[in-house]
Parts: sequence; C-alpha cells; structure tokens
Amino acid sequence: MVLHVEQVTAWMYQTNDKIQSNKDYLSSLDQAIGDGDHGINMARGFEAVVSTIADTSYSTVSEVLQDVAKTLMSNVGGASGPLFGTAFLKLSMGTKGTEEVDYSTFVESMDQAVAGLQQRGKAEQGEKTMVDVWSSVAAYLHQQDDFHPKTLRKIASSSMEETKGMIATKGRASYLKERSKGHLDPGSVSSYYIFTSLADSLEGKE
Amino acid sequence: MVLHVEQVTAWMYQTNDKIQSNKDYLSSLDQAIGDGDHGINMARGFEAVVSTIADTSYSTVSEVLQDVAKTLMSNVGGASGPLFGTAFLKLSMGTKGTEEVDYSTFVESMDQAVAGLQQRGKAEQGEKTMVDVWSSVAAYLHQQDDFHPKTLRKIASSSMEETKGMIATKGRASYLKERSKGHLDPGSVSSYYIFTSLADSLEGKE
Amino acid sequence: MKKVINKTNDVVTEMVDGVVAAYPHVIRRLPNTSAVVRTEAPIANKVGIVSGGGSGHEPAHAGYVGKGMLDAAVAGEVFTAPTPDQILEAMKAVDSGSGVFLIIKNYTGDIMNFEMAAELAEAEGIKADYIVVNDDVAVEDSSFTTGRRGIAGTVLVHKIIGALAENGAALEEIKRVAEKTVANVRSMGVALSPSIMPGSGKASFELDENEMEIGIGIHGEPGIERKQLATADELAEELTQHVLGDLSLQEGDNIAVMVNGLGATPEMELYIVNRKVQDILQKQGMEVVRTFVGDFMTSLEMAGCSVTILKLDDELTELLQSEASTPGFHV
Amino acid sequence: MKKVINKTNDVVTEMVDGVVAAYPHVIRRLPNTSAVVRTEAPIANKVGIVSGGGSGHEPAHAGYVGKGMLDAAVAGEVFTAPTPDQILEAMKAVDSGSGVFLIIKNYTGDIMNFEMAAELAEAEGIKADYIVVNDDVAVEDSSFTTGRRGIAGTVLVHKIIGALAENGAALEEIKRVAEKTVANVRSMGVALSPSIMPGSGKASFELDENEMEIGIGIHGEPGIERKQLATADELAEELTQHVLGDLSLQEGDNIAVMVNGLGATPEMELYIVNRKVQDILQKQGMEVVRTFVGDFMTSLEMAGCSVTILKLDDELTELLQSEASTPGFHV
Ligand SMILES: Nc1ncnc2c1ncn2[C@@H]1O[C@H](COP(=O)(O)OP(=O)(O)O)[C@@H](O)[C@H]1O
Ligand SMILES: Nc1ncnc2c1ncn2[C@@H]1O[C@H](COP(=O)(O)OP(=O)(O)O)[C@@H](O)[C@H]1O
Ligand SMILES: [Mg+2]
Ligand SMILES: [Mg+2]
Ligand SMILES: [Mg+2]
Ligand SMILES: [Mg+2]
Repeated sequence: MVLHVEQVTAWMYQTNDKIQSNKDYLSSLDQAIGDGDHGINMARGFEAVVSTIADTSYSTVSEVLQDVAKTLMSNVGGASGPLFGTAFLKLSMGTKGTEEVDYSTFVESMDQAVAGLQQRGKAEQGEKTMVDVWSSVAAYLHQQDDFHPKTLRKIASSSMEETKGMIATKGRASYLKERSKGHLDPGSVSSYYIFTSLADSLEGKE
Repeated sequence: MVLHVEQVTAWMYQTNDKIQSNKDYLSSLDQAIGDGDHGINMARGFEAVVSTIADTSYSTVSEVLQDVAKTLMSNVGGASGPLFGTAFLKLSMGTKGTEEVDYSTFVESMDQAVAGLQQRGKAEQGEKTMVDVWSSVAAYLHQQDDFHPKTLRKIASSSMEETKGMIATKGRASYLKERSKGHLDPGSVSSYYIFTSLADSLEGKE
Repeated sequence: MKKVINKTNDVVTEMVDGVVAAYPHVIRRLPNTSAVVRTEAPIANKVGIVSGGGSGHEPAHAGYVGKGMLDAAVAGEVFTAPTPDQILEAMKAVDSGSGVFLIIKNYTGDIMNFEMAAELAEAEGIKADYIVVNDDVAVEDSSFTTGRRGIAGTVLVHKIIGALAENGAALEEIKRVAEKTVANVRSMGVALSPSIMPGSGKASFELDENEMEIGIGIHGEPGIERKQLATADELAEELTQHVLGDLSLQEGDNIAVMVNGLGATPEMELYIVNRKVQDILQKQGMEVVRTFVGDFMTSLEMAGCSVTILKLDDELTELLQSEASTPGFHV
Repeated sequence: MKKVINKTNDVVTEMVDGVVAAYPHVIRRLPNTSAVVRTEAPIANKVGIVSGGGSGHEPAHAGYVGKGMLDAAVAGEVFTAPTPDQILEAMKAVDSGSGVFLIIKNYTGDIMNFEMAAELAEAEGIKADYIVVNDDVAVEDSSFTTGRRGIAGTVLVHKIIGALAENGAALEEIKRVAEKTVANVRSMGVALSPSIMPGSGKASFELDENEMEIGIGIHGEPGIERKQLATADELAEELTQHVLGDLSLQEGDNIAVMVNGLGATPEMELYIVNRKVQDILQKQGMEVVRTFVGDFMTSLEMAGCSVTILKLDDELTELLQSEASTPGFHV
C-alpha cells in the first residue's frame, strides 16, 4: 500500500471527528491527572487543521503534513501543541519529494517523528506520555512490510492502555507521582485516535 | 418606686444576658432585612458594658448610665451604637444630681432619650426602627404614675411586634421597601430586651 | 465557611496589623485603635483627609492611605461603621491645624458615627467638615428614602480630594470640589454570589445557581432586580446604561471609569466586562481619560462587579491624573 | 458555573481586549495575536523582556507590561501555554536589536513553546535567551522529576529583570541576574477551593467542606498534603516554614515577601496571613525590605494564597526598589 494525498486528508478528517466527539472525555482524563484542558486543546487544534486542509489543494502528502504540523503548532499550545506539531513536521520532512509515500518511507519518517518528540519533550518510553504510543507504533511498523490497519489499531490501543498502569515522570501528571497510576494518559489517548484514524483512512474511510 | 444604682446595674446585667443568649437570633433578624451584624454588635457592646460596670463603683444612677452610654458609643459602631449611646446618654443627663431616681424624673429623661434618638437618626415613629419601641414605652410611662413591670413588658413587646407589619423607611432595611414587611426590626427587638430587663430589675432580679 | 482567619472576633484587628506590617514605610497604626495614618501625619499646612467604614471592603479603606489620597482610614468591625472615638483619634492624629475633612459613605451608621466624631473634634477645636458619597444608582434618591448608598465611586472621591489636599487646598475649597465630585459620580453593581460574615458564618443573601442580583449593595443590600445570570456583555450593558442614565453626559465629555470587582470574581472577568463598557462609551462618543480595573471596594468574598463613571471637568481631570501612591491605588 | 463571560471560547481574546482598552496609554495589542506590548516598544538599546503563559492568572501576565517590568506578555488559552508563533510575534515587536529575554515558568508546555519561539527568533536573527522560574517548593526538585513549578515568585523575577533591562543591561548581564534571582526565590501555596475552567465548566479538583490542599499548583496541580482547614496563623506558619526551609537564610538577611491571593480570597484574609508571616520573619531576625500583598498570580476563582520569599543581596535590593509602573504592579 502507498499513502496518497486523499488518504492523508481523510486521516485528518477522521482524527478530527474522533477528537471532537471525545473532547470532553479527553478533558476529563486530563482533569484527573493534569489541568483539564487536553480535549479543549486538541479540539481547537484539529478544528483548525481540517479548516486549513479544506481550503487548500495539495499535490504531495508532505505538504498536507506540513500544514497539519504548522496548524497544530500555532493553535494548540500547552505541552501537546509543540509535541504533535513536531511529530507531524518530522513526518512531513521524512515524506518529502514524492507524491505518494511508500511503506518504508513512512516507517522511516515515523522514526524521525518519535525522535523529534523525544528531543522536544525529553521523555523516554514508560514515562506515561504520548511517546509510549508513538514509539510502540513505530516499533511495530518496523516488524511489518506493509500497512495492516487492524493490527495497527490493536497496537495503538494496547500501548495507549498500557499507560494506565504507569507512574508519570514527565508532564503535568508527574506531580501526582504514584497517584497518577490507574489513569490513562490523555496525550496517549489522542495519539491512539490519530493512529486508528490512519487505519480507517487506509481502509478507505473518509 | 425609685431606681437605685443596684437596680440600674442589675438592669444592665439582665440586658446583657438576654442579648448574649439571643445574639444569633438578633443577627438573623438583621440578616433578613439588614446586613446581619446586629446581634454581633449588641453582644460586643453589652459585654463591654457589664465589664465596665463590674470594674467600677458608682454613687449615682446617672453615673452608671453615663458609663453605659460611653461604652456603647465606643464599642458598638454601626447604626445602633450611636443611637443606643445617645439614648443612654440622655437618660444619664436627665437623671443627674440625685442618688436615686424617682418615677417622674425617669419619665422625663425617657422623653429626652426619645428626642435624642430622633435627632440623631431622623426617624419618626412608624419607620420600623428602635424609635418605635422607645417612643411607645415613653408614651406609656406618661400615662402611669409609677413603674408597673408587667405592663412595661407588655408595651415593649407589643411595640416590638408592631414593627413586623411596617415598611422600613429608615436604616438599612429601607432598601428592601415593601419586602421589609413581615420581619421584626432587629433594633426594636434589642430595645425590647432593654425594657423587659428594666422590668426584671424592678422586680428585683439581678 | 472556608476562611483564612484565626478567631472571628479578631479579624479586623489582625487585618489592620497585617496591613501595617506590609507597608511600615507608608502607614502606622494609632495605638489602641483600628485607625491607620500616614507615617508623616500630621502634615503641615495640609487638610487631613479621613475616611473609613466597616471592614470587609479591602483595600478600602486602609489601602488608600498615602501620598495623594487619605491621611487616615478608620476600620470598623466587619460591615459595621467605626465608632466616634476611633474616628476622633484619627482626626486628631492628622490635624495640622488646617482642619480635617471626612469622606463618608451614605449609610445611617456611617453618617451618625462620623458626624458624632466631627462634633467631638470641633469641641476640641479641630476644624472639621465632610462629604457624604452616594453613588449607587440602584437606590432611589428622594427625601422619603435614606438615599443612594456609597459604593465604589468613593474610591474616586478619595483620589480627587486626596490630590486636592496634597496641593494644600483649604477646607472650604475641598468641600466645594468634594460636592462637585459626588454630584458627578455614579455606580451600579451586580452580585453572582453572597459574602459571608466571619462573625455569624452566614451568607448575606441567597441566590440560586443561575441567578444574579442587579444593583447589589456592598453589604449585600438588595438591588433592583434578581434575574437569570446574563452574559458579560449583557451585564456590562445593563450596569453602564443605568449609570449613564443618571449622569447627563454629552458627546465628547471627559469621564473616568472604574470596573470594580466585589471580591471573588477573577480579574479576567473584570476585563471582559471592561471591554464592553469601553465599547459602549466609545460608541456614545465619551472621552475616557482614565480607567481603573480591579478590586477596589469589595464585599468580602462576594462574586460580582460594579461599574462607576465619573464625569470630569478640567479641574477634576487634573486632580484625577496627578500622582497617587498608596498600597491600593496608583496613578 | 457562575462566570461573568460571554462565549467560553472567547474569554482570552475578550480579556486581552479589555486589558488594552483599560490602559491604552501603556499597552497595545499586536494584531492577530493575544500578545500585549508596551506602546513604546521596541525601546532603543534595551533588551526586550517577554513573559507569558496560560491565561487565568491575571493580572499575570499582561498586567505586568509597562515601565520597569515587561515589554510584552503573551496570553495562551486558559491554563494553556501560548503557541510559538504568538511568542515570536511578541519577540519581534520588542526587539530593538539588543535582543530579547524570556521569562518562562517551569511547565513542560511553557518551556517547549517558548523554546521553539526562541529558536525561531534566532533563525530570524534576533538574539534570545531565557530563564525558567521554578519557585514552588511543594514539588521535589531532582533530575528524576520535571522539577519545581513556577508560581508567584515569577512576578518578583519580572520586577527584578524588568528593572535591570530598564537600566540598559545587556542580555548576558540579564541572564546572570535572572539566574541569581531564581536561585533565591521560593514560594508555596494553599487552596481552599478549586478553580473552574470556563471551557469545560469543571472544577480543577475537589475538596471537602473542611479540607484544604497544601502546596497547590496554580493550575490546580496537587500539593503535598490534603488536610483539615487550619487557622490563618497555622497556614502562614506552614507555608513560611516550608519556604524558609528551602532558602539558606541567616539573621539580618534582606528579603522581599509576597503574600499572593489565588483569586477568590478576600484581601482581608491575605493581610491576616501577612501579619503572621511578618511575625515569623521578624522573630527569625530577617530584614524585610519590601512586602507585596494582593492578587498577583491567580488561578481563576481559586480560594487560597501563597507565600513567596526572595533573598536579596545589594544588587537585587536596588533592582527591587527601583520604579515599576504597570497596571498590576507598582514600586
Ligand atoms: N515531556 C513530554 N513528552 C512527551 N509528551 C508529553 C510530555 N509532557 C506532556 N506530554 C503529553 O502531553 C499531554 C498533555 O497535553 P495538554 O493537556 O494538551 O498540555 P498541558 O499539560 O500543557 O495542559 C500528556 O497527556 C502527555 O501525553
Ligand atoms: N435612622 C434610624 N433611626 C433609628 N433607628 C435606626 C435608624 N437606622 C437604623 N436604626 C436601628 O438600627 C438597627 C440596626 O442596627 P445595626 O444592625 O447594629 O446597625 P447597621 O444597620 O449599621 O448594621 C435597626 O434595626 C434599627 O432599629
Ligand atoms: Mg492539560
Ligand atoms: Mg446591621
Ligand atoms: Mg452593619
Ligand atoms: Mg494546560
């Protein structure tokens, strides 16, 4: 499978749908172990993303992803804004130059996205942040040689679920120390929406 | 009957007892149509009165009443402080010169007390203030030629009760206009305690 | 009742201690009183300006003692006018021989206690005069009522009169300008939640989850209407129109504006109100010379705000704009 | 949720409008941003000082723009760090060629957004440096944690650094003094009630009728202990001792003190706390050079307060005492 512009825009629409309908859920997760704004932040960001995309015509996947990155960066704020912005910027940079993106190019760009996230946020895997989902997905992609939407969904879901048992040592949840355990990490749940939406778009949903 | 120093000090102790045990009640009356501090104000004032009286030896009724006036004036504040202060000051001035106070001297000094109250507060009878109780008691005393504790109590009580039906046009309750109706005037209730305590002390209670 | 206090009986005296401990270079407490005076008082050839009232309105009144405003402030018990003897002590402490001017808010208790203090002061040979501030347009002003209450506009009277006294004006001159200021200042407030008296632990009134009280008094006195909670713009519109309706303003008139928080309302919300207030005033062609947004005349932890407008002529404009440097107010 | 607002989405932009409408002689809004800058910016030969963060902490940060403090403040959404592009616009607007210095509170979001802005600014040829304020002793500071949070002490950093920049100090000099200031400032807070996010209408945490949270963060982050509501004196003692315990102070040391209200606590209560704080400090032989009592770094309508102590040397004392004249802060 290769990724086309249409699939990537569908990916963003799907993500936005999930974020908007789970806005309050995401905020309530953040309220439990953060400051309660994650749903509001992500909803603001992805609303801006789809409105940018709707107004623009793209010839390459990289251009779409660059607009996504820039829009998130300048509309989300907080911790998740620069992080998701960086991740999509790295995906954009890694997929530059070709109209369509083949599997191995995508996998490489995912590695760069994870590296970018980690450089920006200084978080390792296991610190109960979105890095847990992004790096699990990247590692899983390496083991395959093509997209498998169903397993992609499964990996995104299980790595998201795993954050529940973790003690946060990065981000606002880290102030809770042991008390952060037993709660899902909000940024990991958003990241899960991003990757299940990718799976949706690979299956042809719009 | 004549009033002695002992009766007047007993009068003040009785008043203080009633004020202290009805402190919250007085404040709740004031909360309904004022600012909720009348009980606190009166309790502070009469606590100071009895502590002053306890520390001093007096040879005349007038001296006791002067200390009462000064103590209320400098401890109560609000609307009721200057008013009760003025009333007791006039009683003190009107009873000056004799060790004991006879009935007619007391009645005259009550007239002066009412006049003082009215000059200070600019309130007529029927405006739902303590003037209603003080002037009713003064008018009643004029109709008698000696103290009758039981009727004194009755007059104080009925004039206090009458404020319930009135619309306030003076003091803080006046802002409520028609809505002040149906509530007792707090300062009239305190005044009622003052005059029933006078009746108590005339009956020999301490 | 969640309050950061010790004994309820001690709130005023401990508060006064805390104010003086914060600004020992500006103010001192008169021994055995709850009056606070400027460290330099009495100041030669200057009329002493004294204000005060019940406590619970902080930074009013102690916060306004200092250069260009008050020489002394007298704190009564919570929501209770201070007693004449305390006011008298403050008057004596600030009188340099040029006399003392009292700024009184229009409440029965305040007027009686301050008037008695003025009488006592005059008996002791101190020249004294006073003004009664009655800026609250929520209350009908007629000879059959106790008249309009004094609320946040009082702070602007402190400012104007304080500046004038600082310039060395005589008592008569101060009285003239005070009367002019009071004639030109109007306010109205709204409450979203009541204040709670430390002494009784009781709320000053009750409001449903979706109600507000338009025209609230700063001791929780009733306003003109209790209704459904409105938007900031609607509130700003209602308060501003009421205030404007009571001032005869013409296009191009100079005014000062105060958006005052009643205690618990976040400053963010005061600014949202101010945005609309300024918008209305601009549309009406007013020249806003100066705006003050913040908690200036509060009612303990009451949520809500008030809007004050002061119509200015050249004299008042100059006095408004001159320096004031006090713990609670700066120009 | 009783708030004086219009649409929840508009609170920040309308608040910024309201701030600018109040003080047009001091600040202006940068078009299409929620950044506020001094009207005179950029000021020749002066390093531009920029701060900011999530909204809901008013008067922080727009209220501190003006002479002797900030050149610009960038407002994010409520409790959400502002975005790099907005910060970049503010940096560009205040850079006179002498560079820009950022004052950042230690939160992951704030650091990332401000750092990215600094990178973007440097890419555009603007010299930039920054300090991260981390004064909250309620949080453990170790390499295994995200470190202490930045709270009310940030306002004193604004004051010191603002004064230094006003004197024309170079970027390196500013960095040196900023590091010294941050190394010497410590705070801790307590909450009696939570703040409520306008967006979600939800309380930031829950407290029982008799509980308080010691060591609260200004976005409702957890503190070190939840316990029975204490008296003002006990609270003052607990906060002050925690703060002192993290500063190596000796008898006779000069310090500055801030008793900061978190939003809904009446000023009366802040002064009652200050009384005890000053008492403790005096007994320990501290020289309190200056005290600030009021709402400086709030958390919407949270009830509670924080205590900040800044240890001063001669250089910091002089900078602290020099003039600052901004809507929210005056020296
Ligand atoms: N240092 C970090 N590295 C990676 N992700 C982080 C880091 N800090 C926080 N996050 C992510 O950001 C999410 C919170 O985002 P959000 O609530 O929008 O921002 P804020 O914490 O500033 O309010 C967390 O759930 C976590 O996944
Ligand atoms: N003008 C007045 N003349 C006579 N009595 C008055 C007047 N105004 C108020 N009062 C009395 O004072 C009482 C209120 O006293 P208090 O609550 O102690 O003072 P404040 O109203 O200042 O809080 C009223 O109940 C009324 O009896
Ligand atoms: Mg968050
Ligand atoms: Mg009362
Ligand atoms: Mg009262
Ligand atoms: Mg946030």
